[in-house]
Amino acid sequence: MSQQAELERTVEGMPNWPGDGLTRVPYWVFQRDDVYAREQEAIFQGPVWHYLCLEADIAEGGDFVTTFVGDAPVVVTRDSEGAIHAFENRCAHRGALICLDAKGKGKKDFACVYHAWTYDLTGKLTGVAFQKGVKGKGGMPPEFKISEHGPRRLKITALHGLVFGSFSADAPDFKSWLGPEIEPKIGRVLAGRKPVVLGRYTQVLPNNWKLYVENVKDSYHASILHLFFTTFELNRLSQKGAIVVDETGGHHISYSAIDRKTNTASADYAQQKIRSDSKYRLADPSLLQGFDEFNDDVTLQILSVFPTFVLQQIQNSIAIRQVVPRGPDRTDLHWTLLGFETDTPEQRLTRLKQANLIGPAGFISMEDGCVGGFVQRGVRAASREQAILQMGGSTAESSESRVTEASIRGFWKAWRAHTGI
Amino acid sequence: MSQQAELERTVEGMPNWPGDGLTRVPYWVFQRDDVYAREQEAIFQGPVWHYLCLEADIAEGGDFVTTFVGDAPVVVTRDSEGAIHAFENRCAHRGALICLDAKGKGKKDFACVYHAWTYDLTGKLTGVAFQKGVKGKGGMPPEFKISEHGPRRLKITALHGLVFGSFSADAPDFKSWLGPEIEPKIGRVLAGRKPVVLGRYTQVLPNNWKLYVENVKDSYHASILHLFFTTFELNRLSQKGAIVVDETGGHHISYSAIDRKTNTASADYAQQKIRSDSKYRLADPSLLQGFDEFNDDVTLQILSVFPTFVLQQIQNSIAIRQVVPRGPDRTDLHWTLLGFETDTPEQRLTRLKQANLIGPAGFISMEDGCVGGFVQRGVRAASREQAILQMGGSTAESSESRVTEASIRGFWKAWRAHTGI
Amino acid sequence: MSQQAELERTVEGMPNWPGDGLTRVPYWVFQRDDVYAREQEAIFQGPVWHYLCLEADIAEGGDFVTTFVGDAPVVVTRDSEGAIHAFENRCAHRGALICLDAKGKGKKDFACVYHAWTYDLTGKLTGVAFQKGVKGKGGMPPEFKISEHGPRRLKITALHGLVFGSFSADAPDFKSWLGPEIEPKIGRVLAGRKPVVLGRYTQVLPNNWKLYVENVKDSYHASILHLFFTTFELNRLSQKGAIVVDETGGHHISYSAIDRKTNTASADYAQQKIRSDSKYRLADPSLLQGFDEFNDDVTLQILSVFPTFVLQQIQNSIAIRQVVPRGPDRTDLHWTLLGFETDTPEQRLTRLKQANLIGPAGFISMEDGCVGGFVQRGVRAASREQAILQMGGSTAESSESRVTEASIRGFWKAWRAHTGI
Amino acid sequence: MPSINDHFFAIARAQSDYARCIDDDRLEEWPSFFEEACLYRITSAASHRDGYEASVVFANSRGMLTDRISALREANIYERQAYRHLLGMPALLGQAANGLRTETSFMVARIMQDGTTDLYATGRYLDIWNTKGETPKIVERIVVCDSSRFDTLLAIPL
Amino acid sequence: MPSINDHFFAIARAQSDYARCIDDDRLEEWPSFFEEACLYRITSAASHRDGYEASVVFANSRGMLTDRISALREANIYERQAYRHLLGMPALLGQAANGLRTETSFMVARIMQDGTTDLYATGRYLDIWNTKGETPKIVERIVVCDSSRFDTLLAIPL
Amino acid sequence: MPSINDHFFAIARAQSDYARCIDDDRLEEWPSFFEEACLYRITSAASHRDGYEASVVFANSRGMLTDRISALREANIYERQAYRHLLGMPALLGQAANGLRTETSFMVARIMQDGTTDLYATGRYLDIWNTKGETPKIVERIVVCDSSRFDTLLAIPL
Ligand code: FES
Ligand code: FES
Ligand code: FES
Ligand SMILES: [Fe+3]
Ligand SMILES: [Fe+3]
Ligand SMILES: [Fe+3]
Repeated sequence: MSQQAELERTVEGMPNWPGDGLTRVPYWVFQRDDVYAREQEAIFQGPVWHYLCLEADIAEGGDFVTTFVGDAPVVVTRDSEGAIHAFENRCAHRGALICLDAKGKGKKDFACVYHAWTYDLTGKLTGVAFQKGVKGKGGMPPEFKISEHGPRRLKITALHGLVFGSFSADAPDFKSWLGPEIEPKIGRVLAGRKPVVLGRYTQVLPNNWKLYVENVKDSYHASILHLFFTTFELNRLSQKGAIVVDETGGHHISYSAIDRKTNTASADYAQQKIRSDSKYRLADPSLLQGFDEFNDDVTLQILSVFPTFVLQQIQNSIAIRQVVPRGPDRTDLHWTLLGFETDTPEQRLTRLKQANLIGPAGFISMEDGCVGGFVQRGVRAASREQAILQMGGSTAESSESRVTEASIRGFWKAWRAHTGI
Repeated sequence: MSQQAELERTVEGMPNWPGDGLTRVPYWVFQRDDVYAREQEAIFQGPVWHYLCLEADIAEGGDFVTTFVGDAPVVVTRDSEGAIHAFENRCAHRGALICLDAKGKGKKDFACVYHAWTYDLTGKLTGVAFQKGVKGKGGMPPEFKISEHGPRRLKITALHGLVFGSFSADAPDFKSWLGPEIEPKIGRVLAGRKPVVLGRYTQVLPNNWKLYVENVKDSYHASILHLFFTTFELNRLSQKGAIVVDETGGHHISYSAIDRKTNTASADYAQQKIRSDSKYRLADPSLLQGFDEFNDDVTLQILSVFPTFVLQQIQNSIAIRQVVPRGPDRTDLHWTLLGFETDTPEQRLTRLKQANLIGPAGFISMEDGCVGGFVQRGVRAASREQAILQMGGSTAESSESRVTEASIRGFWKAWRAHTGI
Repeated sequence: MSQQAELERTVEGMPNWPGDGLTRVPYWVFQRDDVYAREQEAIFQGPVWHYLCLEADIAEGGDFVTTFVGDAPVVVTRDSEGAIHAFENRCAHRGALICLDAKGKGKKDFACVYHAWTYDLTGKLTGVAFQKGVKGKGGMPPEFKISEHGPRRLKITALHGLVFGSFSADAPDFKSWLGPEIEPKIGRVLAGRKPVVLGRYTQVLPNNWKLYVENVKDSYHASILHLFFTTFELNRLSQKGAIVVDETGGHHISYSAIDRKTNTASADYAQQKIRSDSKYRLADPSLLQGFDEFNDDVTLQILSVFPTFVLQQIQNSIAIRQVVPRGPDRTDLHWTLLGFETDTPEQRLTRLKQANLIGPAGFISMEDGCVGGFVQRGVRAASREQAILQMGGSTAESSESRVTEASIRGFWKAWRAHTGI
Repeated sequence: MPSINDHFFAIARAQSDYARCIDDDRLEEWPSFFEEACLYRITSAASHRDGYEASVVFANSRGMLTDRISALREANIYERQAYRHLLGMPALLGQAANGLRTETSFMVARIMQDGTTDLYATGRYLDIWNTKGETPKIVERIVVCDSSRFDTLLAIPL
Repeated sequence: MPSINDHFFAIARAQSDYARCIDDDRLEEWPSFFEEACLYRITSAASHRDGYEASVVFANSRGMLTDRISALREANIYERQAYRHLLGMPALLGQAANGLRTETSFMVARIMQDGTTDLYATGRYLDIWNTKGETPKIVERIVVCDSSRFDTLLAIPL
Repeated sequence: MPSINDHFFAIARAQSDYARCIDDDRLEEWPSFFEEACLYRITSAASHRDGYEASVVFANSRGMLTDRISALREANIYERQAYRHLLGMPALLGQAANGLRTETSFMVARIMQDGTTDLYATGRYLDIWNTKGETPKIVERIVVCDSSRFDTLLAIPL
């Protein structure tokens, strides 16, 4: 069956999408193998940009890291001229991983361990062991041309120290991919200073990757699920703040800033009788004593680039989150915690302390780590039922209010456009 | 695709049923994902009654427990008027588990942890956080009516302290569901006295749920697989006893009573040369010294209600078994061991000792716990082969003899009627 | 649906095979459930011979072992006349494993634990407990004939102490199955002497079974992946040696012998710049001091019989490897290490030392144990891509050079012929 | 060494011998670790917390322990399997009326005949020891498993 | 017994009490195993090797440990779960400026409310102890997990 | 303390150091736990029971142990991985001709580069120790794994 035919068949096999397309999401999208396969094809190997690593991870020629774009293992390298390359970590011969290490330095080329086919730092096949055979016997036939083979290579782009790649030649220009609103806010956090990796870990999520992405884009839950935000006024819906959703719907920014006017929030909260407005206080409040890093009073900026990249500023806790699907009900969330060369020792210590807010043990993020599993289990028998996404209306537009699911609707708008589901 | 169409498609995809329908069972029914999916739909979410809990588990207003009906997580509650309610443990908003705890008391309402949508004890959606937004911004659109949303609620019925529920409005009246023969035998064990939960545990079975249900209904194996029964004369096929199969075939009772006439069984057993007739004796026979609890000489009564409820009386060991499928080849068996308020200390101790017969370490039940796995593994490569169910003929009728598979045939009769397979 | 129809449906559902059929292998063959199911049917239950055990494992009447033919559990026995029998380890009644033990002696018959249906050593059903009921009640209907039921029995053949079986009556005569070239080389290792089992263990491979079989047939990798071979001159492509591929393509022999002429290999290796040509030496070289067991200077003979049997001679390390698929991405590799009754103590010690070369911790075999997983993971996202099998041309013929993938192409030739894929 | 209770080593040794006895499949010796008059129960943390009286295994005499083993050997049908116990350091909690109270953590792996190995049970032994004799004997052992889920069956004692 | 460091038993006991304190869900007592001025970090072997400064959990005061517990009790949402620690024998590595350095291996199983049990974390404690007082107190504890993968969340301290 | 064999602590310490040596990836030091003339074998409980002579790993000289390590370091291809050993209390079984016989239970978790952690092996060390020197040295170690299934490969010694 042709690839195209295969695709149509796949999409056809699925139930119809309920409702108007953005305010209802059928739970089968988090459960079905065919949906997962379609996503791999249309999104992860499609004309979409995916975060690969930091430029700082491959600072020098010969440096490399391995990562994943969806299910695909990928090698990212920097060559001696300083150019960045990425290619599928799959030998052109019979498919073994070309590179077994998570990272390394001083690499000149890659030799597959199985039969020593060799690749340069660009992923180009440069050698086939015994291509001419031994003593003129065996070897590859003359019609075999090394130049015609090699792993799939990714298109590469870099911005503010972030490296993105795409398997598809049709991936749009990265700037237009991001649109006018996203790039400056990435710049706000990363531009003009040298990042230092402070830490790395992986959180294994017991749920479909899209449930985590919804969570990231979900400004509605922040003040309700996370007691820390509200109690310590890291984030109040009544603070200044807004949601930005780009034109495609796929990217978003949610931010909040200190509202120096009298804060009427408590009243609002009282009305909702939300458990998250407790009288809870810290014994060592130094945990939350931050410094004004951006001179803009913005205490929180969560930014996502479709489909699986997140850049986080929570006070002075700066981190990148890379979402990697591992199956319909399992997701790897890779955290990279950042500081900057210019950090003073006090600032650095502040970042180390605020790291307690994020990651698997994060006072905030631990809850985002389990709530996706609560949904995956909650909808187990409800593949024909639907989620309701009407908070803040039915569109996927930017809004001053963060009591909205606009950016989640935006995600589905982009996801449906890409998958055709 | 419509639900109906989907169903037909599912059932159509399956091989044909071999034979006359009751004397042969194709092994693919224990293996295929589509069969499992069909069961979830037609049986677990269909017009069928499922055991939920004991009334005693939710004795007071504000008490609740969580359980499963097939794949569906369910919350069971008692309201302040004493009425019992059950609803799917899935938030109407975006599907998170509404209740995370296994049980609790003094509950007034349930607030979903994700966005604090609240539900009363009946499962009715009563509140949506920030429905009106904050300072008039955001919130739900006017056309959103809280009354139109909520988790699926179950129809509830209770009998002799047992709570049953159904997702389907078409579930028949419970008494007629049970038929005339079953209810009195439930009453025999439970009516007119207050149960006390003595213990609880879960046995994880490495096999399809139907293999366990077959085992429960299988009076043929009892005296052969279980050395204890025969050796200690807990149960002899030549004792007085019988099998009762209800009209639908789905429910059954198997019982045996002391035969005070001379016991000719040994001879029968000798003829069969069955390993289960050993000379094995206990060092501490107090394990099996029971008391006559029902004044009817009935030492064993196993009763099942289609599809997954079992009420057991083995001497003075009274237990409820709830069978929960976890996939085509995995099943949770939840045991609830019962005593009664009227128990004397001696009687209570007897129950504690006889508990050694049941559960994962039960001298009897441990074997029922592994034999299903022996079948699941035995038929691994035999999806096109069939089980033979001809013991005692080809019908699903009650019989005085327990050397029959009548009640297993009955199960398949009911299962096929419900699934349409 | 009829079995035939089912088959066609299965094969039809699959993508088309790329290329000319032998020089390209699509990665979906290592991933798809339907391919796995088709293999079970056409190969493991088809007219194909499968290794079961050693004659020595069931040396006496009443001895038995249990094993697997693909997914099917199988019992192999020797009766009192010394004849060997094998049958599916699945009770004719309701499918329980008939035999729970890995091996045993002095067996007269098998009684299923569930309802004591009994089988003789040939797998014939000989008794049905309570067939006539008890006191004339219950039991099997008169039309039930014991003679018409029983587990599927395998056709059996034995050669040089090896026992093979087939589920299919259509399996060809074993000698013609092997063809003229294979049998003598099995004889070379095993004929005319009594084997002694020195050890047994199982290596669990994280990959499709065919990736391991490819590895066994892959003479190209031997000198590259395995440093030991090259460094200690156990095997040089420039040694005397050859690949033998039988007419069907399914069987192969790869061997190498000491080349007593000047060895020009190093040069060849130098040219390839292969990491495997190190200066690495042993502190205790006694590990590799072998004895000339066959008076033919052949230091290595790897022989495979389609689909999953391997007979290995690496110096004096003689072993049988049985490959058992456990799912599309999991395989059990069962090792049986052999010595012979005629071994002197010194020779026996040599075998024990050389056992360090093989198995999960083998200086050689550990690499074969992981490389299949490297491929399984490497091709994870590449089901539409293909492996290249052009080393040594495009045919599946014997060749003097071992710088060829001829025997791997042979495997696919046979695999495609059997599966129809 | 005042910080070390005199009974500590004797009990640690007894615990270790107990585990080896089971893991080596010398089950016939298992009852001999107990007093003639003893209590042995296997329960779960949840049941223990809820005060449930019934157990997964209940024996209030050494005879019942013997019966467990003879049942396993002569009567019950189950697949060959083995355990591997690993124990924490016993915590001595002081003298009770009937002996010395201790608490000891355990992890038990189960190995099936085909080699499949899984973490079968974790929990703690709540024990009372008679330390009068040459080697300490168990007067009471409540095996509190952390989980109330048991895979397939529990044949061999914990 | 020259081969036995005088502090060995006191520290082995403290380690065992520490584990029981967590496994018994007496988390409020957990900070009391530390000095007022202390350092507690959870990191991974890879991060430790790469010298990363940030941690999965970071506390440089006993107050922060207290805050961890009150957050778990009062603030954070997560499913009920429990740990079972099993510890190796502490290795005494000599005196540092601020106390006695030890290293202790651990395995931790996590048991969820429904009984699901898995091997949640393995690794080693890199500790510095103040052995001056009656019972040793932790001055510094770096929990180096062998893996940098954490399933779902890490709520209860290791 | 009569109940404690004088060698007990020295051997418990040696066992613990042995495990740390492997778990810390100081494999070059591993052979030094053995006598020059030694026997090291890895086998399974079933093979041990059946009296099979061959092993998963066999070394009858310290040189072969050294070769194991240099092969791992210089020759063999396998993914980066680590172990975490947890050991039971050594049981002293008395003097043999060539030294003191002991038996010690173990659980070993394997941690792959990507953090995947599984219970890789369980079993017992059947040892003979030379206790004459300053620290006990291994004369003979038979590693009897409870399972005869090995996942993928066994690269690092047990
Ligand atoms: S698979 Fe990479 S060289 Fe053969
Ligand atoms: S999912 Fe329950 S409130 Fe949003
Ligand atoms: S399944 Fe074997 S006798 Fe019934
Ligand atoms: Fe959040
Ligand atoms: Fe039974
Ligand atoms: Fe190889």
